[in-house]
Amino acid sequence: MFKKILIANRGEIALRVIRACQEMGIASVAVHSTADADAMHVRMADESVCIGPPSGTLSYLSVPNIISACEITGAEAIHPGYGFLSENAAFVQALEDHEITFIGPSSAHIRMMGDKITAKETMINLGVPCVPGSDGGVPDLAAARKVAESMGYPVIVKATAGGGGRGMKLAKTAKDLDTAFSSARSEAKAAFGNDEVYIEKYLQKPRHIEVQVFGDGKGRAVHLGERDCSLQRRHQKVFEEAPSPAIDAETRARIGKTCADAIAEMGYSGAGTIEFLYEDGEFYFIEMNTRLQVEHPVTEAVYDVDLVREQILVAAGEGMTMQQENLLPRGHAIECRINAEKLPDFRPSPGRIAAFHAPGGLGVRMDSALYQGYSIPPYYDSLIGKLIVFGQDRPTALARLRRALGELIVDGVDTTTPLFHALLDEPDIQTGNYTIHWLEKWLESNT
Amino acid sequence: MFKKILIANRGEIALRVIRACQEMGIASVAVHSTADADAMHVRMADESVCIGPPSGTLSYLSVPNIISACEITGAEAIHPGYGFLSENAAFVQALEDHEITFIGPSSAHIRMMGDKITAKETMINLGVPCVPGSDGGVPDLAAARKVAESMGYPVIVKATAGGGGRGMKLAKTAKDLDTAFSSARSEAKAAFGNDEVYIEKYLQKPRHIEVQVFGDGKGRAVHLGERDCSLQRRHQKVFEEAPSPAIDAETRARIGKTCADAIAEMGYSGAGTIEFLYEDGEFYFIEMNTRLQVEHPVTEAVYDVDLVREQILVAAGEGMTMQQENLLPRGHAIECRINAEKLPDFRPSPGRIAAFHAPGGLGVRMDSALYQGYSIPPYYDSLIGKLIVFGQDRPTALARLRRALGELIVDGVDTTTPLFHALLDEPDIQTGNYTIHWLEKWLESNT
Amino acid sequence: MQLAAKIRTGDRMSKNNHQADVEFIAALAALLREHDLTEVEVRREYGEDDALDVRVARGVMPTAPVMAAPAPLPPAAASAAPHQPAKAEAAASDDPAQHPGAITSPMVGTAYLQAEPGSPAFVQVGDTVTEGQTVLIIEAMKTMNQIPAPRAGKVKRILVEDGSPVEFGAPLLILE
Amino acid sequence: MQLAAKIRTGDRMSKNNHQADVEFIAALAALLREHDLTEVEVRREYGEDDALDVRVARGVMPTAPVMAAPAPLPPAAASAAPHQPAKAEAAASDDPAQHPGAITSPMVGTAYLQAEPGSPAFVQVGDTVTEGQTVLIIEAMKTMNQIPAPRAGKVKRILVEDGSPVEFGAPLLILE
Repeated sequence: MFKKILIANRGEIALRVIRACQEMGIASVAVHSTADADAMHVRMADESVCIGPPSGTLSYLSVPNIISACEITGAEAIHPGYGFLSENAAFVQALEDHEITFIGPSSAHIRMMGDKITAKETMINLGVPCVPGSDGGVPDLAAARKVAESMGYPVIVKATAGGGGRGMKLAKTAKDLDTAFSSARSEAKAAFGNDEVYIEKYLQKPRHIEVQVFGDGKGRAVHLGERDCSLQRRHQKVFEEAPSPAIDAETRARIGKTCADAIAEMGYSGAGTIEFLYEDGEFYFIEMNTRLQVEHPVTEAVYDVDLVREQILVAAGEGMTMQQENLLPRGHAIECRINAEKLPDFRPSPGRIAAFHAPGGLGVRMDSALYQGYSIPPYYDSLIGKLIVFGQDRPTALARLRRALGELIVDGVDTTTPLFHALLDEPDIQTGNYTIHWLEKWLESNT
Repeated sequence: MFKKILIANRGEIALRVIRACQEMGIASVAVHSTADADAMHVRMADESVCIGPPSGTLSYLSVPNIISACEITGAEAIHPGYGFLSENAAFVQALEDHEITFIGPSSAHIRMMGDKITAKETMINLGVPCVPGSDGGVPDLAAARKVAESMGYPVIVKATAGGGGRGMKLAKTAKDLDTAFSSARSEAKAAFGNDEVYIEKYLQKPRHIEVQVFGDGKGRAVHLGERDCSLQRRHQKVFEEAPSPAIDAETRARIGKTCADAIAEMGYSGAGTIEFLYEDGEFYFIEMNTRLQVEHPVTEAVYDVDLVREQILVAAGEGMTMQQENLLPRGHAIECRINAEKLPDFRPSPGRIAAFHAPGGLGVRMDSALYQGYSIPPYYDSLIGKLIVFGQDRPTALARLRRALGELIVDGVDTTTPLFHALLDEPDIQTGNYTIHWLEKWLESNT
Repeated sequence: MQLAAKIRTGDRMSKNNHQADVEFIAALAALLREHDLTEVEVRREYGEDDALDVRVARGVMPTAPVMAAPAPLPPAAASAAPHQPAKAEAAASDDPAQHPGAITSPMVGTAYLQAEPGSPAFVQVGDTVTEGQTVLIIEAMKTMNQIPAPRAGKVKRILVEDGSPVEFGAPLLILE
Repeated sequence: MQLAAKIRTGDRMSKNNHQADVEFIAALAALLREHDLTEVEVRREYGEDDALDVRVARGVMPTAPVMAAPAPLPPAAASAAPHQPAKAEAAASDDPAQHPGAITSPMVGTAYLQAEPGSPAFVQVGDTVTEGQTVLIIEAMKTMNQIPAPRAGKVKRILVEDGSPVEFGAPLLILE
């Protein structure tokens, strides 16, 4: 096992990893910018190294400084958290060259999944369902009709050379296809000087469902069910839950197995998430995140596992302890991302924390790097805490979330807490009846 | 279901109940002494009523004021927490007379278990194992020998009229019995003017094992395994865990069934705890607590239940949701009682909380009524928080406990936190090799 | 709770004024605490080149979530709001309770101003009462408890309404 | 609980005032504790070139458990102690870093005072350097990076030892 791990991150996720290190008897090294000298992750780690000025580019993204920090402290491995360098194949390559263990997948897997086209091709080959499309240009209406019928309506006709919505036409049913096809072509011709178009399945009210997978790097892999992260604002998740209100046990087992098998086949190592759009009982691959997700605690609650511990075990060559047959979900977990943002515009609200009081009691987990007197610097993202609740079922989890939100006190800056109070009053949230468009629409009509 | 519940308690247990009320959509009424006007339970409840001056006798133990507080607020039921009026049969009788629901067992059951002799007789009749004894006076050595052999050595000979250790003689083996019997008699004669003696099984290195039971008041009952509370100082528990390091699954199932059957037979309603001494594979009944215990969260963690919610459901006549076949323990939980006490003398340390920061992250539950700026009044007991950790197994729970203790910050008063840091370094604690005498001995040799 | 004090003193202040400085700061800090203030800022000029700037600030204790929580809905009507309206009322009533002539309730119950509906009130504002004279009744546990005047005096204010609930220590009336 | 005192005294201040200063600071610290303050800042000018700035702060911030945690044991060697020795050192090095003549490290790595073992040091205290002259080397990612003097000047202090690790921003030497 590693004797010392460096955490190349900050905020709550750095704390998350330091806690796992402490529980495993591993020394931890925090790195920090000059703006984060007083940050909680620096206080909690066994050692700390200042790696640059406030700008993330010059500190948390500085590969030379982070590798040097390993060298001067003797850290044998790096946990990247999420964001920053966590999916940077060049960084992982550099670590491999310096014989520092990266706690995560190989640079090859990161590179493969970092390229959208390669990722999709890989997933198709591994049997993971993707958005059906015409595999390149469609020459004429007859071909278009054939493609559209094979995937089912609605479909969208898109200019091969297109972008920005131009040359995109929707065909809701078969009788719209003629018009859609010809107008997409002529618009494409006018806009891009190229009338080639292709056809894709069109999703109207999808949910964002992601499957947590974990591989041991030696051909064994498990899945830990799904998370529903459909509630998003500008493609940022704000509220995540497991299990999804829309997925039943059979569907979970089926898509889970598909994902775990794909990961095993790849020889993938460590934690990963395969993200899908989900509509009418079908999954459509979006992308794979080759790292720990912000919302991993909901999976930890429902499957009673410690994902960071497993990451470290696998990276250290000790293998993963999880076995598919023992991974039985129970209860329901919800995470709220508490951001230092001022509603209704979600304007960042950095500043000094005049008071901080975390909620407590049964079924409540708070992951936060806040403390009373801390100043949230303006240089980084606005996530200041994750409130995770667990209950025997979804109504219990919702009631507990409301209770815990009421106990949370963050004075001195504005936070997104009131958003969650308001969401809990919505019948659609109470019943789980939402899609990836729900939150944006709700925000529009409520501000 | 009740619309409004009054909590006849203070501190962390009042919070515990208020949280359950909030999660069930029930309004809560806090009662408080003048010294507790700023206490957290008063802040968190929907309503509050001042019921007396600082003295507990005149406030939290004032039956008329508490019943009047129900009447003026319209509360339909009272949760007593632990301590104070929680095992006061007269109080429960008074509530019955005023048609206020007591969230707990009937006054008859409280009275029955409150009397040591009746309790023991009841348990013997219900098949619960008790400390074997001679059923009254033993006339002569022959009778003494017969009794002693039937229960096995060592035995203790005690003066029927005795007390304070006088007239008590230990016979480790059969050959000590003659001397022990005659000297106990003569000492009893000299001390109390009565030479009648009785004989009991003597336990040398027992553990304190208690079984959590729960009845629906209609003849159905379940058990939720045991808690090991052997680590005590002056009969006060300080560190509790579930499951016990000394109990295996078969033993758990056996004693659990015995206890659940007894409770069912009694028609007991709500939460109760049957306390045992445990030595060499045998259980010896001590007493039954007819209320929620301080250490109930370790059971909640291991059995994934909400005991306060169940108490309220049963009291409201909605029945309990727990079923024996679904109550499967998993993992390991430990609770540390954080007291405002100054080591090494455990002298109470009331005062103002200059800083409070609760530990967070995976597997950590903090039940505390502290907040930064709060003043701990000197009138009540010194428990200021319970830190409960849960892990997949005992080593994980111990490691997590150490990690969480390191995060806990309570400035301004002395606390017992350093005791737990020190205990975690002890090989006996790490292996679970301790009895009810262990902590006292350790404290003696370490201070 | 945080408390910050910032002091700037002018040139002329001699070094043996340290003691005076410390006492002054201590007095400000005590004042802050006594009156539950969050901040006091004082600028005092004693003369040319002899000025003193002090800022003493005390931070906020945990308070209700800054934004108003939306109207609660079942099944979670009881969202925690550390400062309740009930508390606020209690706070507002502190003043009469502190009055040296206040008679406070020795029990929890319901206050009645007359023996039974329709009867005349025991006392009215302006009445002179003798020691031991019943001034009102508090019903507790279905028992009517007569509350006697602890001393002779004149009723200045009656602070409870007929039939209203009272806590322990709640001011009932003011006697002068 | 942390207690930080930062003192800057003017040139003229005679050494026998140290005692008075220390007493004043001690009094402020006591005040801080007594009144639960987090910070006291005093600016005191006694006359030209004779000034005293004191800032005494007590953390409300998460601090180490009050009692010393016992020596850690596996499997939980890493008990959280927010204030690490490493931190304390960092705090102690604040002063030279604030010095206007300080040259700070532009990277993380290992500092070397000479080109290779046995070679003469690039600079020594008292040396005069020209702008751009290499004053030391920092090894980072197996690369030797020459650190040039940002301006001409005289080496007043060298703050790192040969072969010692340096953080970003760590003061390396003071040039005057």
